[in-house]
Amino acid sequence: MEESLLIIYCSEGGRKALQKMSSEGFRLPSGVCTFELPCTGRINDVMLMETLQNGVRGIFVAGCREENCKYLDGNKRALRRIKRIKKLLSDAGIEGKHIEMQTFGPDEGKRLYSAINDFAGKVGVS
Amino acid sequence: MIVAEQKPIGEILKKLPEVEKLLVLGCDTCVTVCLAGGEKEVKVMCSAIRMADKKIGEVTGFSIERQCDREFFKEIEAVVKESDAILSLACGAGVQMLSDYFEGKLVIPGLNTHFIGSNEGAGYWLERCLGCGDCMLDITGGICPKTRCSKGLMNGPCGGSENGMCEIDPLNTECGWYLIYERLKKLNMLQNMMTNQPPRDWSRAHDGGPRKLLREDIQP
Amino acid sequence: MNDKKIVAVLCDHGCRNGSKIKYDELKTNLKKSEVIEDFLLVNKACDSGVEFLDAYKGRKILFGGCSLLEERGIYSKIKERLGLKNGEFRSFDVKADLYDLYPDKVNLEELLVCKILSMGTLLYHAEPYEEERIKPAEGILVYGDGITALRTARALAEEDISVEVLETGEQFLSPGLFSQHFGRPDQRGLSSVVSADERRKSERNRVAGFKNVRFLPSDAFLSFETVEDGFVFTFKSGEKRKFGTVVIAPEREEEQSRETGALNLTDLYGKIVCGEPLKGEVVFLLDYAADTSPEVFKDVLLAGKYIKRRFASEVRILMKNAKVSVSGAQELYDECREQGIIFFKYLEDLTLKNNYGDFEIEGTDLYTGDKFLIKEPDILVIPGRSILSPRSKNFAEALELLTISDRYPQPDSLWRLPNETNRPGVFVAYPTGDNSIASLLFSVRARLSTAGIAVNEHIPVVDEDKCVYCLTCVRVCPFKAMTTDSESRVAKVLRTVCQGCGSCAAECPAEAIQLRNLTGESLYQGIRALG
Amino acid sequence: MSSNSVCIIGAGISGLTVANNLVNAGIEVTLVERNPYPGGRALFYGCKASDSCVHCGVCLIREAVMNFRRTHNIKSQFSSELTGFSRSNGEGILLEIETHPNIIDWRLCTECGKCIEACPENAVKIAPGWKYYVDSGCNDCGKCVDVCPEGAIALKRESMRESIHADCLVIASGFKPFDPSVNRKWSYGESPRIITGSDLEELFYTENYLPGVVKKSDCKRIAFLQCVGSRNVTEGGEYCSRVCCAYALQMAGRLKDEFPHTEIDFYYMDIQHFGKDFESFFGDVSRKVNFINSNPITFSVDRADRPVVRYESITEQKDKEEAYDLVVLSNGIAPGDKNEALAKMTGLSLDKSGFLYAMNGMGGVFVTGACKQPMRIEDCIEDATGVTGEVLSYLEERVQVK
Repeated sequence: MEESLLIIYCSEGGRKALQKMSSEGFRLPSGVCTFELPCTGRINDVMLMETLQNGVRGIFVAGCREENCKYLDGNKRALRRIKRIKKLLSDAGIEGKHIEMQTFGPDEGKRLYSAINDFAGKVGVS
Repeated sequence: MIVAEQKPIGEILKKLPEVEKLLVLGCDTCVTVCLAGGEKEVKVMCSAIRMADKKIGEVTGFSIERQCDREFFKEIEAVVKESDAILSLACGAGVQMLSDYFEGKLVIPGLNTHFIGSNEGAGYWLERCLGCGDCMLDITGGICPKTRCSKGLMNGPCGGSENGMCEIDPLNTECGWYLIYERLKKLNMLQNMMTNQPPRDWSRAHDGGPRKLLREDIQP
Repeated sequence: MNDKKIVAVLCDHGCRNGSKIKYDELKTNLKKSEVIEDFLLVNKACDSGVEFLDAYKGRKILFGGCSLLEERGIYSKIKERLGLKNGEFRSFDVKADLYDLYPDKVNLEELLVCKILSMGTLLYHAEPYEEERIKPAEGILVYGDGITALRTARALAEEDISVEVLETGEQFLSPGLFSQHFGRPDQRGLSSVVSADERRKSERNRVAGFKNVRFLPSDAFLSFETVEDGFVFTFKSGEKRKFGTVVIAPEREEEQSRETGALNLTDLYGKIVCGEPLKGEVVFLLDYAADTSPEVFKDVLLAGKYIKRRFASEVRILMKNAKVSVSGAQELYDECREQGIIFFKYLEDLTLKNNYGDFEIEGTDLYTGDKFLIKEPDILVIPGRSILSPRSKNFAEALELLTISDRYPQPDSLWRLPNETNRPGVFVAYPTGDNSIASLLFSVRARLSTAGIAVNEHIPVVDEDKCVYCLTCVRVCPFKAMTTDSESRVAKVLRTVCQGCGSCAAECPAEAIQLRNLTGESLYQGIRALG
Repeated sequence: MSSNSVCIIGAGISGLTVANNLVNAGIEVTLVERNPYPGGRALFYGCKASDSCVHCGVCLIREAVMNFRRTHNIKSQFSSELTGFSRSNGEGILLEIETHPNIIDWRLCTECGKCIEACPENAVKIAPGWKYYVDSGCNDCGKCVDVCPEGAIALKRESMRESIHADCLVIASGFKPFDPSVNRKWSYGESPRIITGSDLEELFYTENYLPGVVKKSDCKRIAFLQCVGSRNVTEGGEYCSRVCCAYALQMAGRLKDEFPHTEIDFYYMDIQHFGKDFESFFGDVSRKVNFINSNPITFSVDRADRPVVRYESITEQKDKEEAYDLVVLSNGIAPGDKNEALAKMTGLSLDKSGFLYAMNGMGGVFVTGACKQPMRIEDCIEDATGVTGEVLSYLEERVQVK
């Protein structure tokens, strides 16, 4: 799938927001794959870079709200790591827009939906 | 430990020649410990170079125990033979050793080597030694005035410190001589303060006190 | 590497959701993959039993179905029947993870293939393991010798748990003295100030009566180390003792007032305990140096009421806010007003003049809008912020607890009970609510229960050859579950402490740490299988 | 200990916490819930995080419901109520449970969603983290019965009465939000622009933030009125409800984030700080909200149908009038309707405000959660955990006595 997006979400906030999204009747755009991790704190540079290198157009990470990580600071670490990768990518002449992380509360299905759509629009996957 | 930091990738890319095969070589000792040139960084670097719009045919990643020891180069001889250039993620010593050993290959440095220092916590490194070759730590109670004093004074404080902080950076940098005084007091060796030190060789002067490396993305 | 191939099973009933997937094509697609051996389709897996899987004994099973399968315990039945270990079975909710997320017109087939392949890859790389449970060491260390610590120690001793109390020897009158209660406030009546200290003493005598309680002298603790089943403390006597659980009842003290000549609450209690007459005009100035907390507000009300009744003094309470949000405070507030304590709510323009202890307070009353001027009150009380006592703070720091705002040795987390810290096995005893000691006891008992502590499914495994002993994992672990091991010279995981978040695996520069069942390699391949 | 069984009244956050804890300890649990879904009153409350989590605790309820779904050995009776209580000769408690028609059997429902599509009255609803249930508005047309592939829906079921035996009874029947329509003063119900905090909570859950009558573009001014039904004997309870300041400030912060150009006025009597994170949160929100220390005197509605609040300004020493696009009455916690009946049945007493008086362990009856006193979600969890411990000790003691 050349024109694909990957959504990595954590088992807590991200998952609940995704469930709320689907229960409200919002659906993901086509070409979007999902992948669940126990905590966004597990995401590391290599994982993101290898995924992008394999032709995925963009990676969207949905974590828990700050201060609300079950593992204390997994989401904050992930946010910083993604900031680092974004900078690395833009330094390398690839636009940093291909990676994005946002945090969601359990009820923010609508916001998750619009965030994913915005992101899909930004990286050029419709 | 030698503390180094990765060069901005844009700078590295500019330096890379257009070659058929590139080897990215990491070092598993100091620079792995300071999170600049270990196996993970090699992988990330490889991916980044592959993705960057650069006319490089093939990028291989490899990592050896130490780049400052000849013996370890044996295991990569075959790989190096096949590649056209090496991007070394080691300290300056490693880069120089590589170019010495593989004379025919172009070696590009991927890191900026900063200082000899200690790991003070997640993502925080502090300079501890200047490598001046003339250690006087026995007299100063184990605190080096050459590194810890911003002005590198050898015979007591300048008089500008306040509340134990250096006048150059009163918020973040401690006065080296204040630390020495306190330490000597604990050791009951205050008479050492009276020992006269010969003037330093200023030809190897450094600037601005202990250099710090703060990496926000690693800190807790 | 375990090379058992995967049998993928899909229930095609409730989760089908009207999709028209061509299963034959799906099957051929999946069988091309390296990791999938067979693909099965069942109808109504929750009703049709699990016998049909008998033919696949010894394989790894990936099961997709609806939530009913989990709710009815089908997955555990399958695991039991096929004798599958952890790491040999995985399930996913087809409906929630797939059908619910995509519009019908999208090619669900392709997505289903992706899902099965990526989950299958994760499962293929997983190492099977027996569920491990580790029993924490016996013995509980209770830090502190205030009333909360003693009450906790007694409650534990009553449950036949042996307790050692590490006395701090700091027996000052804590600001929380009035609010340290364990029943409903209206049951308690007005606690006399003098008896609060008496209560502590009598509690100590009661605790000392238990055979399984030992008191350790103050300042006895030198250093400590975390081990898999507890904490090893080295005492000054050279003795080494292991405790499975640590309960700290940190003492709190009041910050000193900046105004010379003004009392803080602790000083006031001291005067009351010494029996000094508090006659004349007693003024409490709240919300001045710091915002007064509801607990302190209640203490002030109790103290004011006591002084008013005992010495017939004139008591005025100046405040910005009446913080009545702890139980019983509203009733007490109303009672105080009835008893003739005068309350002022002052506006921002309050000024306090201090001439060597002769005070002059000027301000505007919020309700009447009138200016008031209080000249030279006999006693002025300005309560300070309650903070951790330095000794308790040192103890919390020695145990590497995350502390927030000098006041609580706890992480700021919703997911933990108020008595839990970032170190599993270390609990905090605070009388925050009416039932907080009971809930602490429950947590401690759950930890000590015979079953032991389950080792997390995603526990990190350190590759000894790759580990460069850089200690990055030790520094980043939020639960302090990674330690050094001087023998093997690699990082070591404390299996009962780890919660399986994966921060260490993500930060390891040598890629030497992998989560069990979620290794980096399987993650990359799993993601690759997605697209 | 498998012979022990505990019955829990109420599957709100407290009841679910007790149930999940007891099941883990190997005790048989029966959960009796009035609604057709677990989660209780706060299930439909919304997350109020703005930049970061504000610790409202709503996600803990979602988590408890998810845990409850995964635990397949809790006996649960939805749409049920306790109607009888008697002691059986020192052998525990005999309870009578009445189950009202439970239209969708959750044990069979696979959440396919066909009933939602089929229902002409939109009476089939989904509870967060849970399954479908039939809300009021059902006209018994039977269309959902026809489409349900699982046969999980039966419209004309009859009420059932059942007697169960339990060793312990845990009452976690929760609270009722204070209803401001009992007093004309609040004008609640007279204008759709005057809503309660509980209404706004539900709007937050649906992520609408504003009621249908207020448009995002012309929402310029919002007022929060505190202490509605709290700390006032004549108009509500004498006690402080302990949750309203926190939730109102959290919602105000979120609203300000959502509508940055909106002015928010906060009429209050006393701000009730408490909890370990409240100070930092308060500092954050006080930059977003104007605080007015006054209780409004009257309400009226102006020509543009906007509510007008008349209050006494203390700083200016005169009465002032302000018109708002939306007025939120931060209603407090009132004792549940069933408290009196429960107290009468089980021999518990009520305190003067109408909350159940907790004498835990007396005859095997325990009380936990907001039916005991006003509590936040986190406090409920802590309290329920403590009560679980007490229940376990009680059961252990009984075994020893036997």
